[in-house]
Amino acid sequence: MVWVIGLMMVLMLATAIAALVLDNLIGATVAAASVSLGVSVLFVLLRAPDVALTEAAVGAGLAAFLLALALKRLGLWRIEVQQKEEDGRAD
Amino acid sequence: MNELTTVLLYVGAIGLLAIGIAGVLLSRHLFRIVLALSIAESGGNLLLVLTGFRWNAVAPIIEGAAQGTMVDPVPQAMVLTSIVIGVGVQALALAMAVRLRQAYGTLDIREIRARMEQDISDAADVVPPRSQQEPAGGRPLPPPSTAGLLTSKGSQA
Amino acid sequence: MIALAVALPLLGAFLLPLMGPLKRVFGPAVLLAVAALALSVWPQAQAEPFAVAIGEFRAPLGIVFYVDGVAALFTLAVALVCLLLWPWSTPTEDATAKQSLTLILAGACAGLAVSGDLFNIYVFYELVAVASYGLAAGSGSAAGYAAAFRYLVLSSLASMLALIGITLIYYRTGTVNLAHLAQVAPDALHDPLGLAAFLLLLLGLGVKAELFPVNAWVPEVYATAERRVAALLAGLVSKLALLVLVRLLVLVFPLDPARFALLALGTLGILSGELAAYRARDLARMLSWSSIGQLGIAFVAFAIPGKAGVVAGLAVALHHLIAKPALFLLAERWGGSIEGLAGAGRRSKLGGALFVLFALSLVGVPPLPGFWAKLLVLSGLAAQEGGAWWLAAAVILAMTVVEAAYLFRVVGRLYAPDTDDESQPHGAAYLAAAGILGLCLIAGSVSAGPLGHALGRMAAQVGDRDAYIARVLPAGETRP
Amino acid sequence: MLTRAGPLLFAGGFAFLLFVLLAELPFGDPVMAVGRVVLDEAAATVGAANIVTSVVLAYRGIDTMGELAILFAAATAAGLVLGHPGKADQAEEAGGFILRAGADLLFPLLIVVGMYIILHGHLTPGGGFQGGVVLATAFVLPVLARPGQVPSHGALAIVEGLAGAVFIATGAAALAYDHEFLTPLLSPGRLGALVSAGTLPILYLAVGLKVGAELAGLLIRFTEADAESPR
Repeated sequence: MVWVIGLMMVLMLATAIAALVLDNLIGATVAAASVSLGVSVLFVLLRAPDVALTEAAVGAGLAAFLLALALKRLGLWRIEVQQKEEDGRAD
Repeated sequence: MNELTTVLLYVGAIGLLAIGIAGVLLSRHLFRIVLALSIAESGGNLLLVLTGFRWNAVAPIIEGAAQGTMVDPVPQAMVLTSIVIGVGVQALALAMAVRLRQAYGTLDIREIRARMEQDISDAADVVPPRSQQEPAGGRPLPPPSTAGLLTSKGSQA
Repeated sequence: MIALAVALPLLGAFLLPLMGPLKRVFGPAVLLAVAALALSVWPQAQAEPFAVAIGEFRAPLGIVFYVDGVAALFTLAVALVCLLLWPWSTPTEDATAKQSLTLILAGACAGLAVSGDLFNIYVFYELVAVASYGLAAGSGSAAGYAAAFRYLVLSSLASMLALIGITLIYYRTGTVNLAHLAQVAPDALHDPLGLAAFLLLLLGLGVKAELFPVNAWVPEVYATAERRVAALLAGLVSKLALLVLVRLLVLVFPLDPARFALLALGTLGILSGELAAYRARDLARMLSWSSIGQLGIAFVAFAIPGKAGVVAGLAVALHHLIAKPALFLLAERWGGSIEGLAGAGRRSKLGGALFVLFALSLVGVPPLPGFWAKLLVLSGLAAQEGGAWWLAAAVILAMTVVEAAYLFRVVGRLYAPDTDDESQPHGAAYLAAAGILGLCLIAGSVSAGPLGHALGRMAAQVGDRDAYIARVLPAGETRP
Repeated sequence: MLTRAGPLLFAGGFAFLLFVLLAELPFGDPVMAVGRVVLDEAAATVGAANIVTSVVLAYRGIDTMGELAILFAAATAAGLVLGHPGKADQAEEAGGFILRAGADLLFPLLIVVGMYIILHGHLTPGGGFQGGVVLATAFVLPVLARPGQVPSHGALAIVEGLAGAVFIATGAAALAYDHEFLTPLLSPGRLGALVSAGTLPILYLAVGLKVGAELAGLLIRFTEADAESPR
């Protein structure tokens, strides 16, 4: 179990950092969702199936859905990255 | 083995918290601030679940007659609550981000802050609250805050 | 029954969008019912506080509502203040949303007043937070959205810190019931870990109570939101966050370092708030900063150990609860720079007079309640040994002068001869609400004696830790 | 560079402090002052096989009421912020055949799964919140597949309001029988049966419907075209 947990931790921390540094906001959203997914796997290992189900449904599913819809409405839904410096002021 | 697991779990939970908090404080992009908040919340929730964990225990669900020791159900219930709270706040934050983008045309928190301060000062020093003057920057803004409420109130009184 | 004081407003908020033609009166009716509930428990709460186990699960297992004099008083105040600041208007979709949010705010505030469970308090606190984000953004201006967003981020971060504080406490003690915590605290929580948890909770709850390092949102939100909302947040919500902190301080963390943290942050709050208010050039932001200063005084007061501190803190909080909403209501039409207000007091006679009355009371001119509140704080501080207490007293006195300077500058402008007709007369409803609050203030100064006694009784109840434990935890059922 | 040092230092210092504090706590062997008693008693007093559900709906039921109100407040506030729903963007093209067919196929499936999760909340992991999210997705999928055919906000609001009212009314019903607010009525029943745990399934059904309607409304608001109307 310890290796699984170790692997999950490395993955989670890496995706968490990725969510904050990726220029591509779609990628960042996916990274944030996978953090939630990782946490929910950990919840299963920690004998908390209820919490795991909630985190998977709400954190990884619904929240990612909301973020994606918001990205679309913000007009930031695109794969290619432009203006790296002007991350804050898209288009 | 157990100690290594403990340390790993703590590192994960605290790491997520620290990354999230640093992200919120350092990011300039509104959307990324929201992402960072949700990451930090994941870390906090993980920490709360850890408080109820017991070695060699099973999930707090009664199945059949034989049952071993169970983990603490109370923190799990609390985390359930806190996850849902988190997503509610996130939705609201995103809604505000959408409107801010419409109003100011940017998602840079510093620029937005500067524009906001400008707006407040304009409203305070030059413009009385009910007159509609085009704000600095020339972008169309919704009329100042207090007008709508009062007119409707007046019509009722 | 008291649980209905929390449940009814929430129910009202859920049902409000479906009410159709009854929308106009539904919300106020719910608030009146809450007020009636508060009054119905009032005599018993004043005489002998009681605990209600929600769902009949005995104390540390389930959630407990603890109703003492202060809880009844604040529940009543929640209902009345929300009623006074109710967003009356034609039932458009937006107006309904605002009314729903106001009802939710009322229910959550009542919950904060009565709850005896740390995590339950966190839930109600978040509920207050979410409702106030919505109300703050409800002004519909771009600056309002920006201020609300910054407020949301700061507040969410701080709430998370508070949740970590609760996590630490739960990890150490295995319980979140306040009475149970109070019982085990001397063994379990009076150490660096407990103190760290208290500081985290202080930061988290301090956001709404406008505590010094986490109050950057205050001037922004109060300047951009509707004045009604600013009045609600400054007057009501901050007091309930304060009440929760006081319960924590009295029951679980009666420690010197905790008190000192409160004293230091409160003093810094007074200094920064009043000085910034002096520099403010418009009424809304001046009142916001002054609110931070006033709450700083309340923090300093609650830091004083023993009953004296609670009495003084309650007096300051209640006075501010009446004065600040009224001032924000009066500021509704007096937007723009203070310079531009010349002669506004002459045009709106009643408004001007009320402003002068509240300004005098805030500064602390003798017959008015503000004077007694400050006197209680200062005498409490003077009774303590040690430089920090004296320093706080000196800061309060010095800042009173500053407060007088900026408030009377406004009064001077209000009655300045120069009249260019710019400011509008006050809306009748706002003026009436401010007038009612003014009557409360005058009634308070007329009956200062009995009021002082009543406050003393309530403070004794709040400060009585053993009685709290005995009432909440059934006798003989104290667990490890 | 200096502006970055402060936040990083804060986050790092906070992490270090937390690590030091947690190091002295007993991981894996919690105190469980409350938890032990709950584990012992929950099955008998509440009657739900899933003890987390007992805690969520019975022992800490009022937390859940607050939680529902938080979601409601967030959805209401988001609606207030986003403004009145504009006309759905007709110009936006309907999704491709696969999306439409998939949505049609998934819709009944998701409803069934959602209701199953809700109704078995007191027996197995899951419950109102998780099932509610599934229900919400079920209602939003068709909207994604066919923008323009939006279920009315009015209907969602009615479900939402009534479900919330049912939750509180179930709690208040106990008052009529001289019990405290939110006391579970009815008998706990046989442990593990679908109809057991007294009023808990009713509460979870109310939670599920409310959460589902609320989140569906919220998601649909986000999909709608920008409401630029000045307010």
